Amino acid sequence: MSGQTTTLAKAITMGLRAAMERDSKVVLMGEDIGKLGGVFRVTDGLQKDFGEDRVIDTPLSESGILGTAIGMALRGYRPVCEIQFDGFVFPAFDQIVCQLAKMHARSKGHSRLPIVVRIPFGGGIGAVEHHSESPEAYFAHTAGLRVVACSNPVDAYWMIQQAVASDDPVIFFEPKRRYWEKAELDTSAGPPAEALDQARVVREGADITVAAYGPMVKVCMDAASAAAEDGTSIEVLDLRSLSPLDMDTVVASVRRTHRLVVVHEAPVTLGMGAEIAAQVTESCFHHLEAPVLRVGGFDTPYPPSRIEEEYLPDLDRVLDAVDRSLAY
Amino acid sequence: MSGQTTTLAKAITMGLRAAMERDSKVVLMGEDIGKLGGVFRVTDGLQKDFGEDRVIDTPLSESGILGTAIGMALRGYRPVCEIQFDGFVFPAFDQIVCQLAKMHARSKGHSRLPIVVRIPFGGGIGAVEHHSESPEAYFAHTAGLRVVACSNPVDAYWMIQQAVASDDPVIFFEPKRRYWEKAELDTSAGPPAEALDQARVVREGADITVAAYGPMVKVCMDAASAAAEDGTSIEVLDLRSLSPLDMDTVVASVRRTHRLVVVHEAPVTLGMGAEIAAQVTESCFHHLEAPVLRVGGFDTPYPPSRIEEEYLPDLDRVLDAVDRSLAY
Amino acid sequence: MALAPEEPELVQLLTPEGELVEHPDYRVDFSDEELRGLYRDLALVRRIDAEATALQRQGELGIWASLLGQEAAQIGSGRAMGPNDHVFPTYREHGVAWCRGVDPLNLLGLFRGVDMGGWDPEEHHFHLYTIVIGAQTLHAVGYAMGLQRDGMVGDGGPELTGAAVAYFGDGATSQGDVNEAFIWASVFQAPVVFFCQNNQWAISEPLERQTRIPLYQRASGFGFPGVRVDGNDVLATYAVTQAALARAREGSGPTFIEAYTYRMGAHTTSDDPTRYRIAAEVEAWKLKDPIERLRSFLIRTGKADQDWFEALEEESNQLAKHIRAGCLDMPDPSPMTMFDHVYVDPHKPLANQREQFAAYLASFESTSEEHS
Amino acid sequence: MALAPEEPELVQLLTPEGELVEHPDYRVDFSDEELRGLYRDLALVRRIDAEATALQRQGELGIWASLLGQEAAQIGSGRAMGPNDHVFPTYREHGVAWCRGVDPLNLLGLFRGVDMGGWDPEEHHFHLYTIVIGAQTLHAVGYAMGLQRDGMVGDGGPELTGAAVAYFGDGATSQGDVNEAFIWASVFQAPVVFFCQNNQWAISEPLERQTRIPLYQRASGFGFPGVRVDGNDVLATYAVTQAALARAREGSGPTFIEAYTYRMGAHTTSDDPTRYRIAAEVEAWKLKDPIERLRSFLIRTGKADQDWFEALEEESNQLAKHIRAGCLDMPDPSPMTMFDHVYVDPHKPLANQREQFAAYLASFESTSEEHS
Ligand SMILES: Cc1ncc(C[n+]2csc(CCOP(=O)(O)OP(=O)(O)O)c2C)c(N)n1
Ligand SMILES: Cc1ncc(C[n+]2csc(CCOP(=O)(O)OP(=O)(O)O)c2C)c(N)n1
Ligand SMILES: [Mg+2]
Ligand SMILES: [Mg+2]
Repeated sequence: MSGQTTTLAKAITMGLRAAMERDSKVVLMGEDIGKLGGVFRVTDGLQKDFGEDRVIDTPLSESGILGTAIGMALRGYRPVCEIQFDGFVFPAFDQIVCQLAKMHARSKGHSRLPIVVRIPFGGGIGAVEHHSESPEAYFAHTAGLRVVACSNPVDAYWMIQQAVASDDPVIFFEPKRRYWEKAELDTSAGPPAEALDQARVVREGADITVAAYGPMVKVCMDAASAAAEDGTSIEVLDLRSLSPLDMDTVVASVRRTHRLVVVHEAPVTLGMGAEIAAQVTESCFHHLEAPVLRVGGFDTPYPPSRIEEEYLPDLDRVLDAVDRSLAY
Repeated sequence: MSGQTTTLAKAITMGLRAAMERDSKVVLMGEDIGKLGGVFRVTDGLQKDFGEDRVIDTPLSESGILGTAIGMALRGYRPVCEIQFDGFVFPAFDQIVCQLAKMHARSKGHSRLPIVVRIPFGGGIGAVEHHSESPEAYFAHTAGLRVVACSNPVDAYWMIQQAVASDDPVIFFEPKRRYWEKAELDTSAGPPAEALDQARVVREGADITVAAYGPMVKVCMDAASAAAEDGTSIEVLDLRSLSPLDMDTVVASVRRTHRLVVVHEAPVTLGMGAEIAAQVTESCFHHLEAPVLRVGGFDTPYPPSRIEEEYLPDLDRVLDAVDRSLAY
Repeated sequence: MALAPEEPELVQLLTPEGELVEHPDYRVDFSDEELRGLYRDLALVRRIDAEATALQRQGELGIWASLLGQEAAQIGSGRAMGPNDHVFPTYREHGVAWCRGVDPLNLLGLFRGVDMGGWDPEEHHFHLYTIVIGAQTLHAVGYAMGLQRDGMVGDGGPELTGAAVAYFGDGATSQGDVNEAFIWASVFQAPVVFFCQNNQWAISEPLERQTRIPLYQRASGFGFPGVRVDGNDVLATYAVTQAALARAREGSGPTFIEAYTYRMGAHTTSDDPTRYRIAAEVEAWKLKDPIERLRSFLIRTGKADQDWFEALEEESNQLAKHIRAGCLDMPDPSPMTMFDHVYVDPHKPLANQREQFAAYLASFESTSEEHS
Repeated sequence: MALAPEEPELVQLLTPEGELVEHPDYRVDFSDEELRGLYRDLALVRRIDAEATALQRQGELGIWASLLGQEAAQIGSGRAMGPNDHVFPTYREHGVAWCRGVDPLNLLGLFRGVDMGGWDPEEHHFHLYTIVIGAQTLHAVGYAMGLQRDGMVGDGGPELTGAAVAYFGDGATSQGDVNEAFIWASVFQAPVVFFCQNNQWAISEPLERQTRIPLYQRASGFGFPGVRVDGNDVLATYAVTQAALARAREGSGPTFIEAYTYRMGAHTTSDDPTRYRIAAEVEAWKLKDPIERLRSFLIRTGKADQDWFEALEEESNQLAKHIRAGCLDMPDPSPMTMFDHVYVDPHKPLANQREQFAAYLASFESTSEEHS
C-alpha cells in the first residue's frame, strides 16, 4: 500500500491495525471502541477484524481501564487504552500517576508497562464541557511517563506505532479537531527521520521561532505564511514529544533566531510553555533578544463553545506575540 | 490567649478550632481524623469537642471525601477535608479538577464551594512511597482553585483560618516535615500583614533573591545565613500562595537583586519554578543578570527514603545554584 | 438481551396496554385532574425534546441528548418530589427539570454552547447538569448529609424534611464514584434516592458490559434496598419514588431505584445507533411507550376527552414556539464572560489576563466589530 | 461491634479450641506432615513479623506493618495457590509472600527505605506491595484477563490454568477502584479471587465506617459469590480459597472471600491503637489465636510432639538471625540509583540530570566521602 489521501483519524486506525498485525499482544481497550468504532471512529473495523478479545469494549470506568491495562501489561500484553475525551482521563489519574508512571522504577526494572493511553484532546469542535481540555501538562510533570502529541496524518500513523512499540508508558495526545484533516500518506515510505521523542522543524525561518504541538501546529504554520507576506520569517517547530522535550532542537532554533514564542491551547500557567521558557532562558540566556513569550488558553475553565474561538490561540494571537517579541 | 510556643501541627489545630467556633457550618472530613485525631494529630481533640457531626471519620475513599464535601458545600457547609498524605490525593483528582475547580464558573456564580483541602506534603520524614510527594503544580495548573502552602506555625494558624473563610476552594499544603517545628504564636496579635494570596520577604538581601514555599523556606533561610558568612546577601521570599502567585512581590525583589533562584521539592519539570521563571523573565527581562535558576526534585519518582536526602534540595544545592547565578 | 418487563420483580401499575394493575407494595391515588396533569407533563417534555432535536438538526444547538422513551421515568420521579428534595441530574433529565420548574429554554444554553447551565440550582432545587459520568452521585450524598445536619430528616413530612435525588444511567453504575456514593449513603444513612434510568445502553454498550445481574440488585451488596420499576410507567415510577423519598426523609437511609426503560433515540444527536443495535429491539420497545399507555387509559376511562387533548396540543405548540423563538434569540455570551466567576474573591493574575485580553480585543475594534 | 464468629455464615473447620468441625461445603484432607507444615508456616511468619517489629523499634526499619493475628488468613490462602496463580498484595501480606517463596529479607527493603520492593514479581508470581489502597485489585483483574487470553482458563487443573488473587483490607472496600474491579471481574468472568482480610480496622476506623452489612455480602450486588471464612482458621481459609481458585481457573468467574480476622497489633509501628480501641476487644480476639488452635490440635491428636516443636523453635531462631543479620547488612542504595529504571528506553533530559548530579556529587568528593 503506498500513497493515499488519509485523514488523521484514519491514519491512526491504520497505525493501530499495523501494530496489531505485527504483535498479537497488542490489545485495544476503551468505551465504545468495538462495535461503534469509537466516538471518533478511530478504531473502526478493528473489532470486526481482530475480535472481541483484542478490541475490548470496557465498562464505563476509566480507572478500571487503566488499572486492568496495567494488569494485562504485567501478563505480557501491550494495551492501547482509549480515553473517550480529554476531560474524562481524570478518574484514571491515580492509576496513571501512582501506578503506570512508577511501577517500572518501583520494581527496579522487573516490570514493564508498555501501555499507550490515547487521548483526543483540545477544543475547537463546538463541544460541551469536558470535551475540549488540554491536560498534557499534568502528565508531562509526572516522571515515568512519555507524552507525545501528533499534528498530522503522517506522524499520526507512525507515532502511534512507535508509541505501541515503546516499552515505556506513553500518553498519546490526538488533536481531535484535526481528525478530519487529510494528507498524502505513503506507508511504504517508512517512518520519519525523527524518533518518537524528537521535535521537527516544520518550517524554516530566520527572525523568530514559534514552537507548538498537536492542533496548534497548523495555526502556527498559517501564522508563518501570513507573516511571510509581511516580511517576517518565522521558524515553526512541531514539538511532537512533550516529555521528554527535545530541547536540543528548540535551543538550536532559538540560537539561530534569538526569539521564541510557545503556543498551546492549555492554560498558560504551568502549561508546557512555562517549562520551555524556563529551559530556553537558561540555555540561551545570552542569545535571547526577547523573553520567551507564551500564547495559550486563559487561566479559566474552558468556556462555552460559542466563545471558544476567543479562548483558543489563533493566528492573530500568535502574530500578536510574534510582534511583541520582535518589538523588544 | 497570647504568646505561647506552638508547633506547626498544633497551630493548625488551633486555627481549625477557632474557625469551627466562629462558624457552625465548618465541618471537618477525612480518614482517621476523629478519635485518632489524624495520623499527624492535627485534628486532635476536635471531634471530642465538636462532635461526630462536625468532625467526620469518613469511609476510605478520597473521591468520596471530595465529592460529598462538594455536596455539603452546596447545602451551605464549609467542609475542610484532610487528605492523609500527598500521594493519596489522586483518587480525588477528578472531583477536584472537574467539579471543585469549575462548579462556581459552571453555575455562573450561583454555587459556591468554600472547601479547604488540607494536604500534608513533601518528603524528609523517612516514609515509604506515596508519603512524600509534592503535587502542588497539578493544582496550580488548574484554574478555579487557590493553592497555598504554609511554612511556619504563625502563618499556619492564620492561613488555615483565612482558607476556611475564603469563598473559593483552597488546596492547603502543610509541610509535614515541619509539623513539629515550633515558634512563638501570639493569637491575640492578629493576622499577618499579608493576605492569604500574598508572598512575604522573610529575609532581605541585596545580591540575589531565593523564592521558596512550605518546607523549603527553612532550607533557604539556612542557606541565606550560611551565604551571609561568605559575604553574599540573599533575599528570601516565602511565596505562601502558589495560585495565584504574588508576582508583584517576586518581581519587585528581582528588580532589586537582578537574580532569582526558585526552590521546591517537586520535580523541576513543570514545577512552580517553571512558571515563576517564565513570568519573571518576561517581567524583568532587562533586569536579569542571570537566568532564573531552579532547584527542585529530580524528574524521577520520589526515591526510597534512605536516599531522599540526596533527592531533596538542601542547603548545598541552594547555594550551588546561588553561586551559579552569581557567576553569570 | 433486555429482560422482559413482565418479570415478577418489576413494579408496574399501568400496563403497556393502559390497564391498571395492583401491586402489593405500591399504589397511587390520583384524582382525574392529577392524572391528566401527568399526561400533560409527559406530552410536553416529549415536545420539548422533539423541538430541541429539531433545533440541533438546524444547527441551532451543538448537540442534544434526547430523553425520548424516558419521559415516564423522569416525570414519575420528578412529580413525586417535595419542595425540599434536591435533584442532582445527569445531562438527560429534561423531564425532571420540567417538574422542578426550570424553563426549558434554560436547558438549551448548555447544548447551544452559550453557557454551562442556565438556571439557579438553589432556586429550583435542581443542580446543574453533570457531564462527568457519576460525579453527581457523591454530591447528592454530601447534600443529603447536609440535610441531616440541618435537622431536615425525621417525621416532619415533605414540608419540613428533604432528601437528595441522584440521577444516573446504567453505564454510570460502573464508575467508582457511584459505588462510593452507595457506600457513603449506606454508612451515614443519608437521605438520598439513587434513581438509575436503565435505558439499556451506554452509548453503544449494552447493559451486559456493566453488569451480569439486574442492576437493582447492586444495592443489596451495599446494605440498602433496590427496586426495579417499570420506567415507562409513570404511575409506578411515581409510587416507587414517593416511597423511597419518604423512607429517606424519615431517616431510614438510601434506596436504589432502577427505572427499567429504553433510550428510543440516539445517545445524542452526534450518535448513530444503527451501528450497534437492531431495529427490532427499538420496535419492541415502541409497544411499551410511556405516553401511549396513559393516553389509552385516560381515553378508555373517559378521564380526558378529545377537547382536552386538543387543548393540550395547542399548549404544546405554544411551548414549542417559546422554545424555538427563545433559542434563536439566545445571544452569544460576550467573550469577556469567560473570566467571570472563576473565583469569588478577587484574583489579580486573572484580572490582569482579563484586562490584557480586553485591550487586545479593543485593538481590533477600529477595523472590525466582530468582537464587540 | 465485631460480629461473633460463631454465626452460621462463617466457614470454620477448626475451632478456637482446636477441635475439627464439619462443614457441608468445605473440607480439607491433609496428611499429618502437611498439617505440621502449615503450623510451621504460621509460626515462622509470626516470627518474621516479630523480628521485623523489633528491628523497627531499634531504628533499623522506618516502619513496619505487622500481620500479627492474620497469619492463618495468609498462610491458608497462600498455600492453596498453584504455580500459575498470581498474587497482588497490599503491604501486609508477609505470610503470603512467604508461601510464594519470597525471602523475608526482600520484604524489609521497602520498610527500611532502601527500595520499593526487592523481589522479582514474575519469578514468585507475587506482585510488589501496593500502598495506594485498592489500586492492585484492578491490576489483578487485568492480569486475570490476560490469563484468559493466554488460554490459561479451563479444565487443565492448577498446572495448566491460573488465577489472580487480589488481597485487600476491609477499609479498601470503600475505594472506587475495588468496586470497579468487582464490576470488571464479573462482566468478563475473569479468573480472580478477591481475598479481603477483614481485620476489623482501617487504621483507627472500625468496620462500620465502611459498611452496614457483612462485607462478604458485597459480592452479591455484583453478581458473584461471597463467602465469609474464619480467617483465624488456617484449614477453613485453605479450603475456601482452594475452592474459589478452582472456580476461577475453570472459568466460572470471581469469588469474594472475606477472611474474618483481627489486627492484633497497631496499624503500623507508627500507630497508637490505644487511642481508638479498647483492650477488651483485643483480649477477646486473643482467645481465637490462629496459631494456638492448630497447636492444640496437633498436640492433642499427637500429630506433632515436643521434639518437633523444639526443632521448629530452633529453625525459627535461625530464621530470625538470618533476618536480623541480613537487615543490618542491607546496604543503602547509591543515590544515583534513583535515576535507574524510570524509563526503559533512553531518556535524554533525565540522563542529563543524572550526569549533572553525578558531577555535583563528585564536587564534594575531594572534601568528603559521604556521597561515595
Ligand atoms: C467519566 C466519563 N467518561 C466517559 C464519558 C463519555 N460518555 C458520555 S455519556 C456516556 C454513556 C453514559 O451511559 P449511561 O450512564 O447509561 O447514561 P445514558 O447516556 O444512557 O443516559 C459516556 C461514556 C463521560 N461523560 N464521563
Ligand atoms: C488511597 C489511599 N488512601 C489512604 C491511605 C492511607 N492508609 C494506609 S493503610 C490505611 C487503612 C487501610 O485499611 P484496610 O484496607 O482495612 O487494611 P489494613 O491496614 O487493615 O490491613 C489507610 C487509610 C492509602 N494508603 N491509600
Ligand atoms: Mg444508559
Ligand atoms: Mg483492615
